[in-house]
Amino acid sequence: MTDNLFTEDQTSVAERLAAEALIVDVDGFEGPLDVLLTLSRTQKVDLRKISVLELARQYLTFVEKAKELRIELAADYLVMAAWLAFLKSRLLLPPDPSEDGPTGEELAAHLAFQLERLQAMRDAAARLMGQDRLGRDFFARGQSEDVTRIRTVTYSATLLDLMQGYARIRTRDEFRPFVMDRDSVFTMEQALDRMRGLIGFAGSWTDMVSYLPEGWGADPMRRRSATAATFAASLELVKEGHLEIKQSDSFAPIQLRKRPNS
Amino acid sequence: MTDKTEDAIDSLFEAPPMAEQERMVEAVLFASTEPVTVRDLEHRMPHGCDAGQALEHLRSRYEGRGVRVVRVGEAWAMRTAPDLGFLMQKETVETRKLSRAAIETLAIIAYHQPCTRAEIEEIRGVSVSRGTIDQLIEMEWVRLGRRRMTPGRPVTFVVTPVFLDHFGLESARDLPGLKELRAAGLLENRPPPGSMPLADDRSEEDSDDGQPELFEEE
Amino acid sequence: MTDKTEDAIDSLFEAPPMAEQERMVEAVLFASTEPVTVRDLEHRMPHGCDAGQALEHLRSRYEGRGVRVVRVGEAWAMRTAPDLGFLMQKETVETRKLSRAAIETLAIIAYHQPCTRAEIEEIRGVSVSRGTIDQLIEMEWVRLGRRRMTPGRPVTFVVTPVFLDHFGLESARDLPGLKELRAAGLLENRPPPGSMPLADDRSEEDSDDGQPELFEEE
Repeated sequence: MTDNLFTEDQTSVAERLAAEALIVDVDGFEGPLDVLLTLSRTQKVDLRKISVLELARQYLTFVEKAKELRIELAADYLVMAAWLAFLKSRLLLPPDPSEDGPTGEELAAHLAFQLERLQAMRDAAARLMGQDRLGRDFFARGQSEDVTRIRTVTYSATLLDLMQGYARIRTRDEFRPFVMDRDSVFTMEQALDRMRGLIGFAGSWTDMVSYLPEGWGADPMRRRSATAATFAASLELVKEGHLEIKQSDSFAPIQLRKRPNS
Repeated sequence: MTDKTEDAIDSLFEAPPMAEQERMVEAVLFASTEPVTVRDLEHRMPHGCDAGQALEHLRSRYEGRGVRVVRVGEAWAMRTAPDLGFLMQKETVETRKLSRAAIETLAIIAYHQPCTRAEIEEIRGVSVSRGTIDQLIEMEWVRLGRRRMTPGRPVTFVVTPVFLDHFGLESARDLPGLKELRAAGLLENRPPPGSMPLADDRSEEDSDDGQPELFEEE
Repeated sequence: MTDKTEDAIDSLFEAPPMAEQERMVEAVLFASTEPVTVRDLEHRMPHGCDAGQALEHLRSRYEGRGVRVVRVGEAWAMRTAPDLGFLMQKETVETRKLSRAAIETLAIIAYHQPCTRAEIEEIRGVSVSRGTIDQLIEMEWVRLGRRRMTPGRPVTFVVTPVFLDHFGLESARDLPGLKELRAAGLLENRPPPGSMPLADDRSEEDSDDGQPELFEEE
């Protein structure tokens, strides 16, 4: 293989170095447009006279380099690379009259416009920040007047307060998993309270189901909750030594009775 | 003028002209949060300035104006002329943060107007005390709209131009929707600036005056 | 002078002489740290006063002084002369450090206003991250403008009087370099030919209820 097979890659040393520096610093860039703008500076011309073809080539080199160095580029960098490859082919090949859509020149002109506009906005931002500024270069009255005053109270609220207030209400539903629906829930504490009052009368083995609170037996959801709570409460009472519990077989009724000596 | 006997080194740092010194004293007195002493003035001004003299010039310049240069103990300050105190009444406004209940009620009216009291309660999930809406009406942020043509013909509430003005909105329809709020990061669960209590203070409302029409939509 | 044909009742409430009106405006502007609108001035001054004219007199009186009368949007304020900032180290307030993204976003809003989120993203070539616009709104430098009357009716952003005051601008038309940028065609909203991967303006196209799902992910 001869070197001139890679004419496309025969860029100057300086350019290569620049591309490497870009890659190392890729986290510092704000997306592909930012990279393109930085690359365009190596052309050292007015952005209006920039060679988009050259720029596309530089960018594609940049992406290739990144791949070689196994640097993960975000998807939008790759999308841009694909688009620039397409643009490059449009610019290099003679226009196909049968093809619809914008010409390579139009696309290139728009890209140049975008770069110029981004640069212009950055310059404008820098000029804006360099303006004389309140509290830094010029100042407002420092002291409030101590004239005798009629005191009136006004209430203030900012737009953020308002929007956040609204957001808080409208998203309350999203947080519902954290707020249990208490309607059909019989808590263990409730069951425990109930059982403590009842076990005094449980001298003989009795089915646990008979300890369910009134009105909780019919609706399946309520029955489930009450049964679970009552069972848990029963275990707790067994642990405390107030109750005995037995089940003769799997799925057989669970029976309870008061511990004789308690 | 006897100061002209200064030595050669001092003349290298010649003081600015008196008119310039006067400007400096003017700016410092204006911006300072408290009265400033002559010593402090000279400390701030370039080397060789005569703050005392500049103050005298400034004082006579403001004679008869709406603002005066006055001596406060050992220090100097600028004050509005006493005869114009009547103009200053507006400065006496004390601002307080609106309660969370009021903000939420206001937000619902702004987003859903025209909106009845029952609708506000349904959205907030708690009753709205009469005082909350009264307060918003008194502030001229909310006013009565048309009655709703439903049974009971309930009154509706809408926001006012004063409201739009205060919140810098052109119209209530310019308020961003939920998705936009989320996109702007406004739905993050963080305390708003000025931190309203995050604890649920709805109870403040619930007990209030026992609204009989609580959840009347049910 | 033609106003002398006013009827007898009006003459009972004759406005104070202009010199006096100027003193009043001076006192009010002096006492207030915030800019005061002409309407507000006239509201406070006695019946028949011409605050606008008094302001003009006052403004030229303060020309070249250590304190200046400046216009901020529709309002007026007194501010120290920028060349004397060096005297004010004690009063200097640290402004919150803004990220580069926030600064650029601010500039884009200022120069292109009213400006949608999609337009900001198209110009910067990246999505606007959460909290950027939020921060600018919180600083009261940016507020919501009218919704754009395009599909999706996206919200727009504009700069506020607080922004103008902070950067010493009379109006958004006085932004540095605005004319040149406009002449160079750099403030035009030029649509990309065909479709481009850069210009992700979904918010302009989405159209359900004006609440486009925007760039949820970072």
